[in-house]
Amino acid sequence: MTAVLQAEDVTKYFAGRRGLFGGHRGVVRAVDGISFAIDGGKTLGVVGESGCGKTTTAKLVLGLEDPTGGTILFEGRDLVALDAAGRRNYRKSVQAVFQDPYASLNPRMRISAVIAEPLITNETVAPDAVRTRMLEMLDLVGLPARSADLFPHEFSGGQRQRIAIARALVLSPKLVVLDEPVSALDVSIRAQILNLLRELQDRLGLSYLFIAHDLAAVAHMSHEIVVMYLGKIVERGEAQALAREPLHPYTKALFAAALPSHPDERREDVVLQGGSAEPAQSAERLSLPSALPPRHGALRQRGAGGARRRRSHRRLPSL
Amino acid sequence: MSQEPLLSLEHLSAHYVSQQGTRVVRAVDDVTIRLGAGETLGIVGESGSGKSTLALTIMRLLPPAARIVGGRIMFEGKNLVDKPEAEMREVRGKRIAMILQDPMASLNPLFTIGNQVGEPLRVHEGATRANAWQRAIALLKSVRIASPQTRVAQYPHEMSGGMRQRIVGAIGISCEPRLLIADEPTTSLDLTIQAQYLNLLRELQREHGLALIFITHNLGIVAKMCDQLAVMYAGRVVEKGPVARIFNAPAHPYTKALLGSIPRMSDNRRQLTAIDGQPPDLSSLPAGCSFAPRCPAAFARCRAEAPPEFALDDGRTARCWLAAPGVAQSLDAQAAK
Amino acid sequence: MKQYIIRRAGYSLLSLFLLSLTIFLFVRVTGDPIALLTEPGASQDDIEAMRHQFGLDQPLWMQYWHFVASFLTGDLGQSFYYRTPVLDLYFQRLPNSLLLAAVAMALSLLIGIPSGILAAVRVDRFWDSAGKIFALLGLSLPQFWVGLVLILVFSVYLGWLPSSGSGTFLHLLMPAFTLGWYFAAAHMRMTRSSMLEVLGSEYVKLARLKGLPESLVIGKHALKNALIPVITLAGINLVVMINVAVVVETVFAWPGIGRLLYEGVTFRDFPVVQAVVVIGGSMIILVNFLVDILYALIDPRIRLES
Amino acid sequence: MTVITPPETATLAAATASRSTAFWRLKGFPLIPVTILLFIAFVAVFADVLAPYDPQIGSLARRFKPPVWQEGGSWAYLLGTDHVGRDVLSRLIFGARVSMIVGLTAVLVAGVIGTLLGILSGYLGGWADQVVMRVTDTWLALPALTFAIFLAAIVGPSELNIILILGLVYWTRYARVIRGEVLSLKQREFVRLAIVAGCSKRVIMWRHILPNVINSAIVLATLMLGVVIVTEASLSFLGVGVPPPKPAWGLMMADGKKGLMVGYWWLTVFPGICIMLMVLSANLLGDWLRVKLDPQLRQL
Repeated sequence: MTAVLQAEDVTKYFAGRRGLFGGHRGVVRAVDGISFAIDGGKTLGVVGESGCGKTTTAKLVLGLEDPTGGTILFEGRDLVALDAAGRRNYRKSVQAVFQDPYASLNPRMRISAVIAEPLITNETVAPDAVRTRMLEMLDLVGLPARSADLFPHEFSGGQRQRIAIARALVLSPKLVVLDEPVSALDVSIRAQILNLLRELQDRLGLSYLFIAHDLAAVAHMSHEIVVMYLGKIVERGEAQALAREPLHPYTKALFAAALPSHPDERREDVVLQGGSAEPAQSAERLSLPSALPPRHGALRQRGAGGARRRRSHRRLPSL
Repeated sequence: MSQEPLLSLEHLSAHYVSQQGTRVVRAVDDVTIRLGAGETLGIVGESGSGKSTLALTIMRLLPPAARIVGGRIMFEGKNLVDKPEAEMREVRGKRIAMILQDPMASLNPLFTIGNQVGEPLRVHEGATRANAWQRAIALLKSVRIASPQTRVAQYPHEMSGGMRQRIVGAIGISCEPRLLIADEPTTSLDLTIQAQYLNLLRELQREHGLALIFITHNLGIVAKMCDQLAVMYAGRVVEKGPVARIFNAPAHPYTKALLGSIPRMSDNRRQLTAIDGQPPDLSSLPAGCSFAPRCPAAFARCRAEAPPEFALDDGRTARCWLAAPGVAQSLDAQAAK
Repeated sequence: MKQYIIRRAGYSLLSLFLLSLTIFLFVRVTGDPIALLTEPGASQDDIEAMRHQFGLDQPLWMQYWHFVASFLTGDLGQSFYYRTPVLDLYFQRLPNSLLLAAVAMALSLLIGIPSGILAAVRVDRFWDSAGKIFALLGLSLPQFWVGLVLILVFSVYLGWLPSSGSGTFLHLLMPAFTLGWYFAAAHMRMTRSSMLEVLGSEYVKLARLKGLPESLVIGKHALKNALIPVITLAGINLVVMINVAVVVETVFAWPGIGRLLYEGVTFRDFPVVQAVVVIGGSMIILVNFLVDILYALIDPRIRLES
Repeated sequence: MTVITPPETATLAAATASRSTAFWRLKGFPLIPVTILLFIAFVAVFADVLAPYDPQIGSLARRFKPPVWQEGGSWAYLLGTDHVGRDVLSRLIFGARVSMIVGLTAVLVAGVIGTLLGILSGYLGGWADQVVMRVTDTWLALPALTFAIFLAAIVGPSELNIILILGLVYWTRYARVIRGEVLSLKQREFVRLAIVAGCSKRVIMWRHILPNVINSAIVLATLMLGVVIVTEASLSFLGVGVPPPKPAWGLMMADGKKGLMVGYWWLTVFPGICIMLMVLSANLLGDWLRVKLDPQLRQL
């Protein structure tokens, strides 16, 4: 079985902003040689802290940014080499749900128009077929049909996120990029949306690229997890195994910093404790132990023991 | 718990009234909480549950539209509700300190760190400029800021985010308060920085014997930091008690559902127990228990009559008819029929 | 920092270029420039001579080059009416304009800042509403209407103040008030919104949580932050005042730059009109540049952002 | 007092926000300003029917007649006559037409140019943006009235020219504000989702950007109406606006100014009141709209 989406050594560099009189600034390596693959019907979780490149990764997959280097393969074909029809097909196959349910829906469009827009834009469908499909989607995400004629401001955050999901699924995509889909929602609503996403995956065989800073949510949702740090993937592995037994020092630190889900799991803060002499400007960013080999060791493959569900053919770049 | 609690809220209510007086938002409604010296209390609730208003109520810094409509705030044996503003000012920053949601924006960009850290000392203890400056340096040292002598003369923009948090912490403890309230202290922070900050707060608590109140929507913070927990829903405390007991066996259906709805690292791809429906609008609460419309265990009485706080055997209370003495048995009996 | 100044300077130079281009093109494109550049009633021969003298028979870019070059050398042409170099006229009038602007600015700050603070601190109460009405009137009433009503009351009926001209302090009062009111309204609005923003900031909340008395919260923590944008605006407005006093100076016959512009228009003295506009625009571009630099010096965050 | 607002209770926070940031907030709909504007519009439309006399023809025999309630006034000339014996009331009525036509058209011209350029420059970015923004910056550096006087001096006075001049001077205000809004809209997730859905730039600007800035454009237009009317009146007052003998309010005041010192107050006061009422009404309506339609513009 081939992966739905495969990224090989993908990089994205941003030049510092150059205005009319702006000098050239240093290059920001937002994404720096990452490789991953998402299988059909599976979820790949991406975790990391702000500035680690996870959002840029999402933009690259969605075609909102073009990679500086490397290749992204969709169903085995290189995106760059796609012809117009292939690109359209890609557009239809990869959709997204974003973090902020209040910014995700155009406040001036009725829900029916919001959901139908991808359909109308990409296919020639008769109006009543569009309507039927749209109502189908509303039903799928658990909203009543009368929602169609309302405007976004008439819905709560959780309901809006359902609408955003309905819109993302209207073209029957193969892959949905979920960029922090529940972090703006109330605690009691999060589980509704996570359950819905899981249910839709099982029902429709969707693949997810799930990006979040909530480690437990990612571990819960994903089959496989990649951990990003400063634009690089520092660790990847089967979700449970990685969460239980992180190998890379950064992953260890990250999971150690995660909050417990029960008072009994309280750890007495193994890491990050000892910094009495804080270096001048590095408080935000945990500095990695210098013992870490800079490049080749940066990505460790998990031992076979911890990866029961790991697929054997997964390639890792230039070890 | 000591005989005389440090802070004791007794049937405290604070409401917002709209300008026309037509809409009343019961942001804090009949809240009773006790907190002993040196204890850590977590107040958990979703947005709109009234938890931040509760913190402002304790500080007596409610916005103009809101006011305390009933109850008492007993702190060190005195009722804060009756205190004139001038006396209240001596409590703020000196006996009770508070840390805000965004530690990054809490420092005034135009004044030096030393000026801002020393300010409570000058106001509350009448310290001289030079004395406040020296003590500010000591305070910076105590929150583990390297080279405090130079840092003290610098401006906030010269500090990293982590340092600014520590400085805000230093301001909080400057007058050796008895109680520190932290309102969503880590919402906007990355995981590793969040952990650093929480650790700092815990150390300060240990060193200075502070009582701490964490106001948060994050049960993880409670699990990590707190001894006592109060769960708020729609302006009311629906359940409170020792953290471990509540996590092990929640009494209120809302607490139970909340705990079940949170994904855990260990149980991959288990179906989460979602809470159906939406949190209620505080200005038009349902009759009876405000959780009843979403409650899986609700019965007729829940929709008609709001439950009072029932004390459970193990030092807990719950606002739920299921916790009323005898109700569970009679329900079982009904089910048996 | 150096890079920032260079970039800002670049933008300002570009603005100056666009300004000259705008002036140049509008004169050339709309109608016959010769009709503007020669004196009214000039003979056909004179016109031909002028056409040659102004280089209007040359290609457009050459004309533009001459236009810029003469401006850069301080040659703003000759006034048709006064028969003196325009630049001389300009500098003759400038002190009067500066005096008027300075007094008007002082008035506007004295009124605008305290009332803005009061309105923000007492938001939605009496003083806020009173301030709003004052500001609304200041920004809505045409200056010539305010000026004429003042003349009617203080000169015609009461006879206290001279209705026009210059020379004494009494002459200055009405024009300064008329000009200053509009800016007082602007400064009040700015103070109020800036103050409200600061009062809502986290650091003011923290100041209250520290238990500081209200006088310290507002006087120390809020005011200093809130006044920075107001003072900046006032700095720019001082220059703006020199250039927008046309109506006020016309109503009160105050011999400043605005009056010069009015005379230029009435006497069809185009070189004067053109000079006033070009110098005014350049002045404001320059002041904006200086303010940018000053801001960057005060607040290092600005440098980092842009 | 205190300004700490609770981060929760969203509904209330919104109410408190509008409390503190709305500048000229009014309780409810601005009935009186709208009535005044509608009345002026009505007078402008039916000027021919309403005006008792021809506004441009007078008789030297009845110069400087005062209003009816003053000694020497007569019912025939309710608000008196001017220096060439023209009926002031009739001139005011036709003046309303001039103000309405010039004000509305100029606002429309400026609004359409400014909004379109603002959207294009904000959404497309790059060189288009640089050019539009540099021009906007430069033109905003020129005081509006000075710029308008300069243009009027070039093209000569006429009603059409005034409209074009005001449109040309004021489009930059729209462009600046609209561009700012577009820049923030561009970052909103629904625009990114539209790109993901395969919408073209044209469709995004038309369907997702324009409807979301149109409110701001309307609010701006209402506020600009006052500004434009004052500018038109000022130009007419200075003699480079609407050419005589057309009855523009500003022009009437300029004419009346000469009589002021000898007590012919009605020649300046009445047109002044008309201008003031119209401008105040437009501003009050604009402020109400701003709070009503567009919370982002409250600080404008």
